[in-house]
Amino acid sequence: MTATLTPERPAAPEDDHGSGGLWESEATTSRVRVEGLDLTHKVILYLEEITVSFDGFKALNNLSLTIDAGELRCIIGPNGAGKTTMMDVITGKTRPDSGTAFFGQTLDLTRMTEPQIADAGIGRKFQKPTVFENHTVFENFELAMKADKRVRHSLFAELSGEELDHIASVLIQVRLDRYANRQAGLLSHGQKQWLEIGMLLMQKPQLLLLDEPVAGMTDEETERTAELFVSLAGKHSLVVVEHDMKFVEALGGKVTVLCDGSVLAEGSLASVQADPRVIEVYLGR
Amino acid sequence: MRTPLTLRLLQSTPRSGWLALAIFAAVAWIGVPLAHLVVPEGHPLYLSAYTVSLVGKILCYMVVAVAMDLIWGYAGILSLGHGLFFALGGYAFGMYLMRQIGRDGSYGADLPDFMVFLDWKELPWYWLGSDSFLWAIFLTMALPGVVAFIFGYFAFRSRIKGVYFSIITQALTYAAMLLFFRNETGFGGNNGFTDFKRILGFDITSGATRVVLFALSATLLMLCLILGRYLIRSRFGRVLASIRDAESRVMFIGYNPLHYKLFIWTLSAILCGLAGALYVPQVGIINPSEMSPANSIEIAVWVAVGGRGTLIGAVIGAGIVSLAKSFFTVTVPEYWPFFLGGIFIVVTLYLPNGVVGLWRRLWAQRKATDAAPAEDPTPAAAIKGATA
Amino acid sequence: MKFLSNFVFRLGLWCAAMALAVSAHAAVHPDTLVGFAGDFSGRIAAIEALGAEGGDDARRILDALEAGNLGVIDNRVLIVEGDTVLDAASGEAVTDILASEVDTLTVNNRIRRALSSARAALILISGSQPERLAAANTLGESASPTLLPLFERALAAEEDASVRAVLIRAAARVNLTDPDPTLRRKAAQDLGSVTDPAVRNLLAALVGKTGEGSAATWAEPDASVREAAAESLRAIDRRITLAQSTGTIFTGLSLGSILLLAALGLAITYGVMGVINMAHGELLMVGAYATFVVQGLFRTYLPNWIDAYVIVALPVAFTIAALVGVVMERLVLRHLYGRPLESLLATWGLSLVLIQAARVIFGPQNLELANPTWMSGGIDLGAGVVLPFNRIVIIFFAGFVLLLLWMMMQKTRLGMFVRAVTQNRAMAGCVGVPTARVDTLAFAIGSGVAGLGGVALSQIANVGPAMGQGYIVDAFMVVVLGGVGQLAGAVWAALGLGVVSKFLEGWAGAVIAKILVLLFIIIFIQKRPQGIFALKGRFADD
Amino acid sequence: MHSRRHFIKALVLSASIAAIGAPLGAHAADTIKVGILHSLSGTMAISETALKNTALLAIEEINANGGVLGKQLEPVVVDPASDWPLFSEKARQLISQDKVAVVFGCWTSVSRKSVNPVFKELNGLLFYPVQYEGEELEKNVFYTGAAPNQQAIPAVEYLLSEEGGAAKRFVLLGTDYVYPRTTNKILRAFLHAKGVKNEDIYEEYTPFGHSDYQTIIANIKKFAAAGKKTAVVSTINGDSNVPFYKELGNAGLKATDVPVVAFSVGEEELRGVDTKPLIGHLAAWNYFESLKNPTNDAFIAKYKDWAKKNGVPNADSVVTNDPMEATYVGINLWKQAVEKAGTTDTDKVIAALSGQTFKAPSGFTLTLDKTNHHLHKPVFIGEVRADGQFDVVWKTKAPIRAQPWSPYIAGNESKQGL
Repeated sequence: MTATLTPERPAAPEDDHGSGGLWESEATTSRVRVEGLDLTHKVILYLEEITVSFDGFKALNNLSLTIDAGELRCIIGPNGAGKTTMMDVITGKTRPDSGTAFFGQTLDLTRMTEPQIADAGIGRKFQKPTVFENHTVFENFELAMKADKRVRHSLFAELSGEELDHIASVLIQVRLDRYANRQAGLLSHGQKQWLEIGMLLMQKPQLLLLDEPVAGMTDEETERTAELFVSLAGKHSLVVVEHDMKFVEALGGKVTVLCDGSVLAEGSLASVQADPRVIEVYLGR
Repeated sequence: MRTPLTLRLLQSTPRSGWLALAIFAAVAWIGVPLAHLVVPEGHPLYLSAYTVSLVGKILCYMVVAVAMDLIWGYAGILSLGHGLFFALGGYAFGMYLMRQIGRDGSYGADLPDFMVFLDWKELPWYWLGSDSFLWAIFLTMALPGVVAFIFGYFAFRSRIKGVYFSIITQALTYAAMLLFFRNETGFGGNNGFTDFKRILGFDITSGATRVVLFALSATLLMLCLILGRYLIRSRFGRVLASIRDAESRVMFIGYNPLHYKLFIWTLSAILCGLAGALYVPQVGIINPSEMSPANSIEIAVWVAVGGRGTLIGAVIGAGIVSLAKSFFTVTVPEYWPFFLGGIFIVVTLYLPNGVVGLWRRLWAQRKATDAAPAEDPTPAAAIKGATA
Repeated sequence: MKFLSNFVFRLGLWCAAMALAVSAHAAVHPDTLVGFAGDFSGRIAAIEALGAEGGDDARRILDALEAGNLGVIDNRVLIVEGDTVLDAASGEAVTDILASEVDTLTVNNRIRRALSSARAALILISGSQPERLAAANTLGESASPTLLPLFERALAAEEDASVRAVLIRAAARVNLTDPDPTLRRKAAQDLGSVTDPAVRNLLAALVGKTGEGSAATWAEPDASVREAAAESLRAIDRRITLAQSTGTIFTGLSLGSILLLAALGLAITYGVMGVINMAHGELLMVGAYATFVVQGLFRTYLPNWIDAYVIVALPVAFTIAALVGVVMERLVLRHLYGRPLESLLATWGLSLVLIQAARVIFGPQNLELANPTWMSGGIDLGAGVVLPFNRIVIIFFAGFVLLLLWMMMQKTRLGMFVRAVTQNRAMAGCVGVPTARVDTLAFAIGSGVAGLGGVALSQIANVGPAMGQGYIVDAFMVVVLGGVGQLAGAVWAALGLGVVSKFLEGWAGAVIAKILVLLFIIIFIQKRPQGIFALKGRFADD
Repeated sequence: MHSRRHFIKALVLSASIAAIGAPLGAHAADTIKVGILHSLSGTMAISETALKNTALLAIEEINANGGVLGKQLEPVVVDPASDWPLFSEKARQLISQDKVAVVFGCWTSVSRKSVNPVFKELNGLLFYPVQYEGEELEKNVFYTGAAPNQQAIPAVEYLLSEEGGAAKRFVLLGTDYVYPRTTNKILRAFLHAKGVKNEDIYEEYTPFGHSDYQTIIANIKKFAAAGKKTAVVSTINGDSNVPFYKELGNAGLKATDVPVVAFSVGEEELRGVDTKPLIGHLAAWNYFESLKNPTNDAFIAKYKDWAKKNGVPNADSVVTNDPMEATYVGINLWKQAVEKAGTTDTDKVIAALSGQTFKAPSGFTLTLDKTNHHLHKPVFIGEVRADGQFDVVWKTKAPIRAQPWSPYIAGNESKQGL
């Protein structure tokens, strides 16, 4: 099972089924074919000079950022720094006014729709845990599972034994095995966070975007989350937005500080904490 | 490796459900024909033509309600324009029925009466093939389907949701109604199509024809229920419910909601079209008022009264509201809007899950010791999701 | 040809009348009235004769005819006044005939038209300045050669410049066909200051050719007359174009203002509470019925102040509609917050109940609401374009209501609360905004505004139980097009829809225009799924 | 688990649906049932409620005089709610469940078209009391309202006459549906026959419920400015009349300049309009409340009494109008025919109806045609008065025979009776 978590697996469902049918045609953009991810330069995500403005307010201002393959990156920054908008840009929810965003060497994220981006291997966890509250934990996982996600397939889809195993293993991984048949809406806040992380894992993404993943968790849960993320790094690339400095410290990766829509500082946690500009932004407020 | 589809179709409905369907089928296919055609008039078991066509009409409404429930109850899309698809199906089949009149119209001409009257010398191009039964059947599905597909494609692509979507569906059906009101449009204007004589050569007013139409309506309803049941039990159904509850999440795990919505939307429109096609010969008229916004709202009301998100709820809702309307308009002709309006208010206020929800609550109270069934969606959350 | 023979016929009648007039002295000569006993054209002739004769007696007889009190028995022309019967010519009482025996003459449009000309002719010489002006206008519209002597007589005596101007133009219309080219040229020049399409057509006929191909000849043989006519024609066309485009824009604005009044309340209730109020149309109906009740009270108790009823109806309609709104909110909608699509069904039920309640209480028929005199009639721009006062008032009224609402939203604490709740209900609740009270108040205000809309609608459209149904779809379109919770959006959407509809209607007819507008809305929403003024930013589609 | 309950419920439901029809059929034999099929809710309630009232009044009156064939009449009132398919359902119910002997009802053409097949199939009897476009003749239907030649054509003839203003140009304005379209088609052919050319006819339609007549009135003014005498023929329906007439009044189009003759505006419709600016505009009907004759005085008095007694809202301002008179006449003709036939059997009553006469409130004795199921009716042209009533300015000397198949429509030459 773990073998399939390696990042070079291409995500190109069209190749398996042929292109064309009614339900497969893409609407919003000219067709963007999702090829295998090209990681020749060991960089999984490029953001270059991204600018996004809402009614004149620049949520992102010439933001440039690169994430290496297998890296675990933490993004911190005061409120309104543009963290969530950055995630919106990466996942296709918001189109930048200018700038480029590439996934690997070849996939232009600004020209892809959300489902295409998700299919290409970017998973996202929202700031507020967003799970399917009317479905059971198991069904949540089943839906998130990497599979052919077109209508035609969903009409006749059945779970194979392999897929059942995969779900079971992730259930254990995120410690929800005892709640597999509980309705997601009935879980605690922390459990929902885990559930969402688990759904991300079911997607087998190469890049995970995690927006405040430990908000509302107990200290113990936070600690376990950190362990999980660290174990994922290397096989996956992770971008974690977090306010909890203890958690950031526990993750131990490179830290990027965003402020007013662009990068203020980058480096280890200790180095950015010593940066006078960062101190000013945080303390001067 | 895979379970055969037929088996899965069978599994999607439990054995008791199949039993109930079988009894229903027996009543519709054998009981009603016997009671209407064989039992002599005056016998307590005799079913009058009035009852057969009334129930036949309501069966068509029930199909529409199920179609509505599929998109509103399960996908969270409230259409205030479903009357349009129903009417389009009705018109498509009505064209065939008009052609079947032949020269028995009041002008004794080959063309339908209203065309003779407009001085039209030949059929307009869009009436081509309307004398063929098969073409009519094709049109009853294709016309609503294509209209729904085109409209849905653009609307869903633009991510029009919630009230915005509801209102533009209303605009759509309203515009279509005005269009069909025009004599020049070529569908009989305000009078629409009436005075049908034959269907496939059979006298449309004969008892046998009526019974066949009834049985077909019942069959269509059963097929709708089985299909609906299968759909909502499949992964497709779960994706649909997920779209209703958290559309953005669905997108970020790689499903394209456009395709899912479009599929169920078009399917729903086609089912409405079929219901319309069966409705027209049973009530004997199709005219543009079927497309009026009020009629479409009424369809939503059926589903709400019965209980959104349960197929049987839609069926029950359509039955209760239609029967209540038929009943009150006779017993309290001047006051029935009070009763009907009152029902809508009470149901939405006190029965957020409709009659079926009430039934379940009572059932749950009786079996208070049992845990609440886990797969029951909590209504509040479902509704919140549907409208967020 | 037909025209000419008509002129000759009229001329003959006129001469006869003049002859009679000379022979008559104090009272009206009975011969003048003989025509009343004859056939239809005889009656017309008699009326014209009376007009030419003038004097109080003639006026008395014309008054009696207009009031339907003039009757004929055995060639005797009589006036019935209550139970007494008078001889029309002498004005003396007649005792041998009972009032009930007299079959009074029917007044129809032809007679009424002849009456108004005759009366105008009477007034033109002897009336006050405004009366003379009105009379000159009336006669000018139906200027014919028979009237020319009258115009000349009046011009000779007239000193008021404005009346003279009208008279000169009226005479010019007749002189356009005079054999004398000088007179014709003068007439063509005089008519340059008119804005009447009928005059325009007369002039246009002068500069055109008659006949086919090479055989064609100028309708007007004299080139200088043609030149004068062409110049006047250009001036008239300029003014007609201006007047008509003003008219089109005005009709669009007017429709827009009505849509706005119908939709403003909805914009508030929908914006604040996300409640789709299908009974909104019925709140308009409540406002209109309140206006009806106020009108009834005025008619009964304050008949002299009847013109003020609309003003008094405003606060009444606002209050009643607001109260109905509060009741609706407290009893039903309160329990449906956050469930907009369900609120749609409950309010649909409410609307059924309200409509039927109106039907049971007031009856199913439309109710009659009269425009007060200050809202009747309109500003005549010429060229057939009239801007009716009721529509002008409603445009300003819509602006006034908008201003009031805007002030309330921007300058008051309640307005601040309402905006806060519109933007983020949960957060507003957290910082201490009493959301439940704000909801009730906002709903009351929205409903009250709908009531005001109802007052406005009662002045131009029908008032009946189902009147609201006709506006609800349009109101929704406005709100959705404008963007939910956006007053500015609603204004743009309403005015835009109004002007676009009217432009299309002039071009494609009312039915197609309506269909096109609906399709336009559907397409527009594709482009701007959240309306013209959508909230932008990260939370826009949450 | 659920689904079993669902389907059991479904069965129970369908069984109860099946059962509901049956008990309604029971009825007592000592009365004759009479169906009244007029919308009491929805858009048509505005017009049809008064017809239901008239029918009840006539039935009460007949019962007070000893009923028909010694039996009392029992009215069965249902509300088809302005919903056309519901009309046919209710018609079927009245005939086959309630076993009514006759039905009085319908207003719109589409409602009549909706019930026609039902009456034919079940051999019922319908009296239809409203002026309509003709082009129809059903064995089971009696038409007590006017055919186009009993309303529209005389009205236009009047406008063409010297007395009516000698109009040369015509605006044909209507709501976009069958009655106005048909009437205008007939009128256009008629005007052609009278030498009016196409460029002197301006035809315009508005959607149902249209409430903004600014553009159309501006167009009428433009059209009227061409120098020839212009008249407007309005077949605007229902609620749209109020905004139309209000706009007309305020735009300064006076009846003396451009008269409007309407075929769908009567006393009841004018109750919703301030008529002062409309004085002189015209309507053509076969009856006006303002007609002075003893039968009409009695009819009006009876109706006003009835309205007061039965708590009709605004009972002191109720009016009578043409379709009400037609309803009243229809019921009485039916009563006479039943008495003549000695039975309520449909075929015998139909036979007995032919040639029946009745002294109508219009002051004329109306005859039911021997072949075409229409009444011979007098035509009156009325001008609007300030009090919302009409002054009759023209009337036919004698009742006119109806031509349901208009000779102005091609292909109708050979059609006469049934």
